[in-house]
Amino acid sequence: MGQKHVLITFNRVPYGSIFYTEGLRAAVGVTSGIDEHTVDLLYLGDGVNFCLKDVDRTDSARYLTTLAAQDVNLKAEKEALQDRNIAESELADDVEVVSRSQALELICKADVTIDF
Amino acid sequence: MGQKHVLITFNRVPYGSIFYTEGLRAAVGVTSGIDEHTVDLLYLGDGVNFCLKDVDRTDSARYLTTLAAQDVNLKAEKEALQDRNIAESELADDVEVVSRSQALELICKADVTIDF
Amino acid sequence: MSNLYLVDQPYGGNGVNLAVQDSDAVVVLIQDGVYLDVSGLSGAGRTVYAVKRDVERRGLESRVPSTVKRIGFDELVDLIEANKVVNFA
Amino acid sequence: MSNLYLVDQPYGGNGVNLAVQDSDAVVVLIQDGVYLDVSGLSGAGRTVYAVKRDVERRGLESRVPSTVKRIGFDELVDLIEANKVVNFA
Amino acid sequence: MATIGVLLTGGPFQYEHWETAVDIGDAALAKGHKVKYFFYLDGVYNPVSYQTFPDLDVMPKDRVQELVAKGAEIIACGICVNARGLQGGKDYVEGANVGGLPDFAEIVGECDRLVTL
Amino acid sequence: MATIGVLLTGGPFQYEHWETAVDIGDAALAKGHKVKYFFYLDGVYNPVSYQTFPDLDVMPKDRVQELVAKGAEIIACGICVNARGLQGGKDYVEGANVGGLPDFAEIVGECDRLVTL
Repeated sequence: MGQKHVLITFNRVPYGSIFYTEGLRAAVGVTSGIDEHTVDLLYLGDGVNFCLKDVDRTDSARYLTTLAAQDVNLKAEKEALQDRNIAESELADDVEVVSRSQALELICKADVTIDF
Repeated sequence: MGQKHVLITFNRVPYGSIFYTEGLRAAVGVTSGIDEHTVDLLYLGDGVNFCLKDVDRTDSARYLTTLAAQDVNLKAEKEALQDRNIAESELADDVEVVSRSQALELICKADVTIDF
Repeated sequence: MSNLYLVDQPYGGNGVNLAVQDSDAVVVLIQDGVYLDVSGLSGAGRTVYAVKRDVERRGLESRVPSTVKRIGFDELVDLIEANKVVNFA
Repeated sequence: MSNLYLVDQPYGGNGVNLAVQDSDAVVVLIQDGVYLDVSGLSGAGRTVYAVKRDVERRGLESRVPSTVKRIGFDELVDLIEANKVVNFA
Repeated sequence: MATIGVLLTGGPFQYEHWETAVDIGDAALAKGHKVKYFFYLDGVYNPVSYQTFPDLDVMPKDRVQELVAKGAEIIACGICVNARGLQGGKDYVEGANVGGLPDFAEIVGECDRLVTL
Repeated sequence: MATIGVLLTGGPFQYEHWETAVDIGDAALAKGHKVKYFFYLDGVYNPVSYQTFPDLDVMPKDRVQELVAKGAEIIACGICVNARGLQGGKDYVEGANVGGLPDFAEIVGECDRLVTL
């Protein structure tokens, strides 16, 4: 037993499957256990599409609100955004852009990783 | 009611999901009804990986045997093979290579299409 | 009666490749199909539709080109009735 | 203790991209991950493994480079025990 | 008026094919078309009647039941049903029936259009 | 001896994640490791005990039961179970239990390694 730092990666576009929102539900669940694990949320590859500001967050808002209260924001990989021609101005306010090197640092910092 | 010509396309690599074999089961099912529909099997995109001669056909052999008895072979799109650097010499004997234009003719000839 | 390509991911690209060469093709993007690059289709003169709800949910209103006509299920059913459906969804 | 990237499709490419830059990376291809192009990984000097059964079922013995070491689940478990698992499967 | 066949291979929840399949059926029935569904592979999970989720009023099985009420025909692949442990569809919503691929072959023969999701 | 946690989000049949998850568990148990599974999303379909398929002797639920017999711990997400109409896992093979995300958080805390499939 013990507190761990968990990196959760999101790799799929939103809406064709439920991973984009059920991954957030898992993030809330992981942080609210008695061990009080901490999490980072990292959007990679097609996953960065969730970070667009106009994405409908009806299903995910409550999880994001809970996570934001723990100072957990959304980190989107810069290279993935560039590959998809997504400008930073198109992203939601709670999204932080990180480089691939920074993404790698998040992996190294994490005790465990989970992918959705 | 009435006999139809059905084009079944296979679009996914074998083994990560069951579509490669359950699609063949459906092909057998469609051709053995009272209407005696006829089918073409067309492998497109990643689906052409099923046409490699060394693919394990344990799960699919009986469906392929049934279909072969009705003179149904496997048609693989040439452009998809080329994109994946798959040479014709790597393909199984029951595979016929067709061009994208011929694939399009199969679509035009079909009364209905099904994708797996 | 044209060929109506119903296109979703992950393998909708196979349908797009065919529709580019099919002078009789009409394409409808459904679900994650709205993420597909359709510039080749538009360039080849094909009419491309997208399910409005699927574009909106994903926040893609400004990213899916305006040449792609947004439709509801009502119009989608009319297209299905009027054409031969080529499934890539 | 290295970072052990467990890589499958459809989004294993995200793991490969990171592992190429991660000098402490070891990569294991599982299931459809064996279809991935790993030349970048080998070129960067990373050790790449593939689950033998997954390569064989798909008939890829001659297509997955011989630099990719085939392993069974027994060896996979040893790798999991000895390293930090980075999941992309 | 046309007969539209729908082959659904996706289950509820995980992937959203089921939702498009239902939305197309709803719209088609509203226009007076006949709609016949064949649920294949994970598609057979959709009509299980005990689905419940906190805060969700309408579950996939409710949408299936509405389709039946509006006149849609629904047949699920029995081999797929039993493979998944659903015991011949004993917990299916009313009107969702269990059959086999011959039923699908019949839908293919009857339909003017076939949509696969 | 290590404790290996496994998060499985894939169901039986349609995709093959379940098989890799079981194969890793089998191999780990044979080496004397502890293995703890959390079944999430479609992963909760795996332990349904009535699975049958012509010509197949071993079904996914049999593999799950073998894991339990060899000492693996199995907990399924109750919200996912009920969403899918599985009524609290009443038809689960023996030893496959229903819990919730707090159980997964505990597995995360306990495990030396976490594999997600």
